[in-house]
Amino acid sequence: MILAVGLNHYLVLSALIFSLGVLCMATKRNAIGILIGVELVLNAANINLVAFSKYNAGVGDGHIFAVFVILLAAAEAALAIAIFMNFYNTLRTIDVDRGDELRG
Amino acid sequence: MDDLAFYIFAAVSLLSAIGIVASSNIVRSAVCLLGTLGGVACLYFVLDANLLAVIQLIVYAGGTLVLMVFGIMLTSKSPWVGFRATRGQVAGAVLVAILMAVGISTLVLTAEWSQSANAPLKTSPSVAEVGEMLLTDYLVPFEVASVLLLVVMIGAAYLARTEK
Amino acid sequence: MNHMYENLLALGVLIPLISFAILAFWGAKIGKPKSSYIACAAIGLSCIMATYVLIGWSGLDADQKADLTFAAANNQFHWADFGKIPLTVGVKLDSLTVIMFFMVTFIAFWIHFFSVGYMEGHSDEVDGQCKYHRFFAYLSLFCFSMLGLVISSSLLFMFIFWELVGLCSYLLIGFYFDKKFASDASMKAFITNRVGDFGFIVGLALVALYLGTFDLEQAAATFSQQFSASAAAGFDPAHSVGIFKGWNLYEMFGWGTETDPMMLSGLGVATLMGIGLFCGAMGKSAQFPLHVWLPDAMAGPTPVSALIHAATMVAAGVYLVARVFRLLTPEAQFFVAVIGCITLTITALIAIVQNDIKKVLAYSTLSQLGYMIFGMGVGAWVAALFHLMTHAFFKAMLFLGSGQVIEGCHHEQNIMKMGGLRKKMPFTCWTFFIGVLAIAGFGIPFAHIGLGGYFSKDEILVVAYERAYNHSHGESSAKHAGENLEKKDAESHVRLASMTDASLSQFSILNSTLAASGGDGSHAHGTPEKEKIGATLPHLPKWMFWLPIVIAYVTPFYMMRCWWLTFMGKPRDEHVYEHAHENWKMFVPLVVLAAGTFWCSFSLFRPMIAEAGGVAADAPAVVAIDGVAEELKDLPKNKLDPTMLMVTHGEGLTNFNNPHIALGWIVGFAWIIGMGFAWLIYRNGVAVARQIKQVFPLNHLHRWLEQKLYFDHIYDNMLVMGSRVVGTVCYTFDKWIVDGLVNLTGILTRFLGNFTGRQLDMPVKKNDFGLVDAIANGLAALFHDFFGSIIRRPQSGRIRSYVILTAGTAAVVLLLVLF
Amino acid sequence: MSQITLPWIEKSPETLSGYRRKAILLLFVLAVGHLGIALVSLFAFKPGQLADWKIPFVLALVLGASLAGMAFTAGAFGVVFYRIIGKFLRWSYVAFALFLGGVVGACLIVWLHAEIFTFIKGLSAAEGEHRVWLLAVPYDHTVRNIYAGLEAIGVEVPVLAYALWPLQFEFIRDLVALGGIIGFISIIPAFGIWWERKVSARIQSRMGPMRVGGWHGWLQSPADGLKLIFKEDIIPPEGDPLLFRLAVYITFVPPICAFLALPFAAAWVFRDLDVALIFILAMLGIEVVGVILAGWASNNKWAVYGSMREACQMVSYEIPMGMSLLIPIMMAGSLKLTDIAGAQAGGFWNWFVFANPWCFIAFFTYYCAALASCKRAPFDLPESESELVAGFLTEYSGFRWSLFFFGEYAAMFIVAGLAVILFLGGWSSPIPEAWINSFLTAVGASPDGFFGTLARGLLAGGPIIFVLKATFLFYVQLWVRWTLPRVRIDQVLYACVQVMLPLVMVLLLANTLWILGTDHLQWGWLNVIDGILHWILVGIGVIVALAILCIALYGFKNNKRLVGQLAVVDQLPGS
Repeated sequence: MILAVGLNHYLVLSALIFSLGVLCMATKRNAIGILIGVELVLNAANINLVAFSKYNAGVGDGHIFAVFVILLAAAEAALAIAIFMNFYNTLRTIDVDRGDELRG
Repeated sequence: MDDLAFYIFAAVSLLSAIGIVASSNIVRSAVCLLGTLGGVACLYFVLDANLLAVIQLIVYAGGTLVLMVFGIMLTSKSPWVGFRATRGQVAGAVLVAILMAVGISTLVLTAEWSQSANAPLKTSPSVAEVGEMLLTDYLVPFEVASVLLLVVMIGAAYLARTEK
Repeated sequence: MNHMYENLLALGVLIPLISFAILAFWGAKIGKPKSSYIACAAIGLSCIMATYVLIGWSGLDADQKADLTFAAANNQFHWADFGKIPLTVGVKLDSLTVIMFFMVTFIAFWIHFFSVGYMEGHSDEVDGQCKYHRFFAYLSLFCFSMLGLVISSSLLFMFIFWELVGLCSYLLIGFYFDKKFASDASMKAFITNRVGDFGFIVGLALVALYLGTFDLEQAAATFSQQFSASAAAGFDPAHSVGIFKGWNLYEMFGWGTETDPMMLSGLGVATLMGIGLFCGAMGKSAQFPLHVWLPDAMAGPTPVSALIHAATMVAAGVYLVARVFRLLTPEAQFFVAVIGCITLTITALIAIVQNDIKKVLAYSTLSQLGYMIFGMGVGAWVAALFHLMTHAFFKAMLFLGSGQVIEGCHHEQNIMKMGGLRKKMPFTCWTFFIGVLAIAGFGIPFAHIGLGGYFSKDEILVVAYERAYNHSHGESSAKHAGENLEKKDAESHVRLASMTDASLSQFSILNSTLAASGGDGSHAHGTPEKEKIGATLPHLPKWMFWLPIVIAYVTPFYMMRCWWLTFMGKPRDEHVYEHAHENWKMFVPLVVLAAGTFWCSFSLFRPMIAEAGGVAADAPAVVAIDGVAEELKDLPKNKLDPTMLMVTHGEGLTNFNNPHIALGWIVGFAWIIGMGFAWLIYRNGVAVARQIKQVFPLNHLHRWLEQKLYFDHIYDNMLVMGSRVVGTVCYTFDKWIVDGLVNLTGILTRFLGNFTGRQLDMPVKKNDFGLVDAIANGLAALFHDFFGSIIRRPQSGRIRSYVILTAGTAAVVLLLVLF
Repeated sequence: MSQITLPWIEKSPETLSGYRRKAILLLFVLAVGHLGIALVSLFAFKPGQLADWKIPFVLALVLGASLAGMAFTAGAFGVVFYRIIGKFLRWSYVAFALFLGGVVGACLIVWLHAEIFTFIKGLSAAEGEHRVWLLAVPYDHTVRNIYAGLEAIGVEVPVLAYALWPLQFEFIRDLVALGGIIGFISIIPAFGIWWERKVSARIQSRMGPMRVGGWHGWLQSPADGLKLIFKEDIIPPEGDPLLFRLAVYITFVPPICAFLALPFAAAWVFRDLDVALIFILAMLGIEVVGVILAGWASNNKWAVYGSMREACQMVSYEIPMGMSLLIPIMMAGSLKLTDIAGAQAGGFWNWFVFANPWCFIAFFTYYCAALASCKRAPFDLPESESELVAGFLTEYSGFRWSLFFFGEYAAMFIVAGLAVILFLGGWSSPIPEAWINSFLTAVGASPDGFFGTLARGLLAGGPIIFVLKATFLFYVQLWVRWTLPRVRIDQVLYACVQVMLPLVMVLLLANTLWILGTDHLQWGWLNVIDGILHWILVGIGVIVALAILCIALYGFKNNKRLVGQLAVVDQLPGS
């Protein structure tokens, strides 16, 4: 029965959220919007980890991985915000399209 | 009932995620992110990962999100200033995202997992077990993570300081 | 209450840490005088605990002590695992620990006391921050680290505390960091120590790899088992176990051939491990060639020099060697002896010509440390540690005396400008003199009356004598013992034991030697394997006995010179002389430490260390245990008396087979001769010395010594300049050869291109024929207008475009893989 | 006049009676009608005709109707017997009675909830596979099954089986629990605001609200609430109206969710989560998002300042707060609040606050950090009226504004409750139960008899004791607010980062080592020191408690002297 939830449901959900995260990264011009997209992607990965832990691996490794991912995401967000502050101080805007000095 | 809960929270997460993408107002995106984070946390509850769910709430929703909104406040001039991507960009991005979603979904649906994918294990690790693993098997990553956090703390403070 | 002693010791370690935390966080608020009281109280409390433990411990009999040691070894806290290696935290409780702990806390307390007075005028503010509390915070941290080092039962924790004391040393040497020379000196000390610590880490890694534990006791037991098992196989790599399997260098580096690989023997690897561990000691104890940092470390405040760079931290190297003694192979031990011998010689010579009072003391410290390391190297385990104890007391006192002088003379350190200070500072003068006597080896030979340095140095030299002459090596077996018996020298009080049996304890040494003296020749070391191992013992060259003897004459000379120029004669600088004064806070510790110098010479230290010697007895290398101590063991503790040291002496003052007697004649009067010589030269100031300095061979020697044998120059020129030269060579190579090749290619290409390009490719001048250009321009226009603008667009420098591209590529690849 | 006219607004008081009569009639008809349906439904479903497909209809019609009927009946009674009730309400101390009644009622909801759930859990599962129609959600208990269980305990009301059926799903159970919680916390602010005004008045030697509702103006808060509901709903047009509305709920809902995991007594808890403590912390942490959004959506300088302050303050103070809480966690070895409270049973000397000096200090650091994270004075920088108008609340008015207060007071109660559970023994009474039993036996009352049960219920620990303790700490928050001046924002952050954080870290480390020494390594001497310090701390606690009691008694005895004649009540209009 397709409505009975199994591992695949979680994985598909994760894939959708992942894609939405990528979409968010690709369409937001606000730097913090991109950061939000990254968080979505990480969350999608975490769902995978926890779902596998529940359905396949059994032991707590998936949980531990997810804890570390959350931790790294927090660290990354802190640094990213700091970088955005510098970005903003330099260019007086938070629009990432304006930071295109490296264009080809 | 877990199934129903899954559908509800999955819907919350997904709709919020769509809201994030669809909203042109960055603060609204952040609020939608709160929805996604909360929904995912609830999914963790459904998956018997209580500790993880709570960590998700406390770190993401209580910490990271506040930081983001704080960052938005410091970098925006008004609630209504937004930047929009061009239609072409949006169309390309949507196409890529759909391709990606289709690809990954097909991948996971056609993959053959080693054990029965529809029978969740009865025993989930308790909080104490997860904690014990962190301090035994994963001690080195744990300590490395603490060092990393220190580095990040110093780095962020250094980056965000005011120039003199 | 089975664990009371170890708990007390552990608590004694933590108390200074608490003091450090308080001072570090709230020191500035607590303020100038009060913060020092906290540090003093903390170390005082530790000292009281240490005293309690020492008294209690000395009241126990051997069985009880063994029980307590065993209980402490089993009361370890299992903290974590390094792979399969358990990481345990515990207290190593034996006589050596108890004594070292007491010694460190006692001296540290009095030096804290001294510092209260000393730092009043020495703690200027830097950038508006008061440094006074910081000094005491560092001292407390140092005490914590040093005490932790002393009680650690695990090599890894020893290493951690080892690094911590190094850090404290760095902080305290650079305490006047606003002065360039101090910060330079601190960096020099730190970097030099790094070199040694690298060796330590290598040694630790080998210990972890082959012995599978960090615990000292287990490591030694495993090593001993591996040694005996491999020795039974004749160190054949195929049948050896553990570390004695050796290294196949063909597999590791491709040296040799497959059929005939180059091998590093098992003993070689074990020696490498021992030398690696000793390298740590070389750095911390400032042994040649890493000795250069210690004289510069005198840039720190004088109490620091007394505590860290004379009494405790630099002695930690010796303590480490004593602790890892059972992991040293005979070759490694020989290496230790050679290093010690070189150090004690060259530094004593340099000390003769130093004019800075602290530098003189620093070099004498180096020399004495050399003696200790040398003693360890020749196997005089007990004697070297005994020298460590006595030296700690009198050298701390000497440094505090110099601190008193420096403080009194308004920061003047040059002894050439002093003189006649005995009238202004009598207490300092005479306590200093006691120290000079002690380090000079004051004593009356054959009567066995003397100060600490006399006994301890005497014993080191006795063992060296035995190694070099009597029981050279190899035949240190029962046969030899039998010969001795025939020579009616059965009470030969140095027993050389080359033993492999891990279970062999102190008592079995006693028993076996007693049996040997009873005439049962085959009992002691009868098995062929052991004989074979005995044969591997390196021979102790004769010069390694004679050099220390010569230096024993030099030591009194330079110490007397220093004392006399400082305190006696006439004042050579009126300004300094007028300013000189004493401060009671500072001479009280001097008096106490002077009393300590007397006391430690005669007290229970000596037999207790000898007891601890039992733990070193199962080393594969040479161990010398003085017979005196063993016989003293049977006496009631409260009857211990220095005159007991006479017990074992043979009859007749000319019996040169008795090393004590022989050394009594050779070096027993060195203190008189050395000090007398110094008095002759310096009794009327420095005029005579100036003249002597001009005499032909001595002027060059003087210059060499004054330049510290050019070690700093050598290091500057070889290491610093060497790296620069390498850098310059690389730079030059890169600039001229690599760049040249590239440029040459460029020039050639340009030349070719100029020709072909203009004709075939692109018209530059009027008549140039550019064939390709036309085609290319046409194509380029096509690409630029059509493809180029498409391909260029993604390279927008915009992060989002990259996201789309990356994700799109990933998606496409995924789909391609799937379908 | 085509607008809807409300009778009690349009007409003057003289003609009120006519409208009241109409209203009464209307309400009465409605009430009787619904009650009738409810009554009929009780017996209309024969036990033999129970079927699962009827569930939605029964739930929708019968239960909804009967609940609405009860509400209308209550309203009708209120209108009809307004004067009688009004007289009744003037009775002295009715405020406390009402409050206690509310508390007891809330506790009963929790208890009933737990009981019902235990009952459903205890039922054996029905045979066969059952799934919810359309959703395909499987479930264990059919209506028949539940009815059989009800019959077994002697309750033969078929409709109850329908009512209980949804409760077998934890999800719905939590929703119902949330309803109960909202009921409870709507009492807290109503009582708390009034109480705060009275406390502040007493501290400032004045009267406070005296008019509404008779005795000491105890009905002031409900009256204000009514007023706020009917106030105009103003949304700043230059702000973000959507977020402006949403912010209220993000602030208001998390504290309510936190109640889900807060145990009132051993079995009196909605969900006994194994990570209850962190869950509550997380919920308190989410609250801040709403406050920030409120400030942002107002598009007002003062509001944004207020919300930025809030963000700084909350994020900083969560760390010392969480780290202080780690200390009792370490002592109990669990994150489960019921375990932690259970570890402190058996007399007040077992409470963690007295366990060792580190815990003792941690209690105060926690309390300070909690004050700051609830943005209560002296840390109420985000809404400091002398600097920022009203901070993030500047643009809010009416019902939204009151919801913020609901959230704040709920959070205050939660942090007080957490302090009680973690440090002050939770619901366990200061007196060991054995003493009470022996006392009861000594005076001749059986511990299991009526009085014995009553005495044990009141004294030997339970939700009432928990609520009393938490209320006391709640009171301390008010006390602090009205006696301490507000600190500057830089002082707030300095106090957190440079004072509290190092202190708490030291406490954490010291407590770890202390436990290592006392419990794990069993150092005898440390245990002796531990014992001595423990009893010294207990002594300090007893002395402080007695001192507070004495001062309170003194104040109570001399209250007339403090504020003058309280008899002005009699001279007020309407009296």
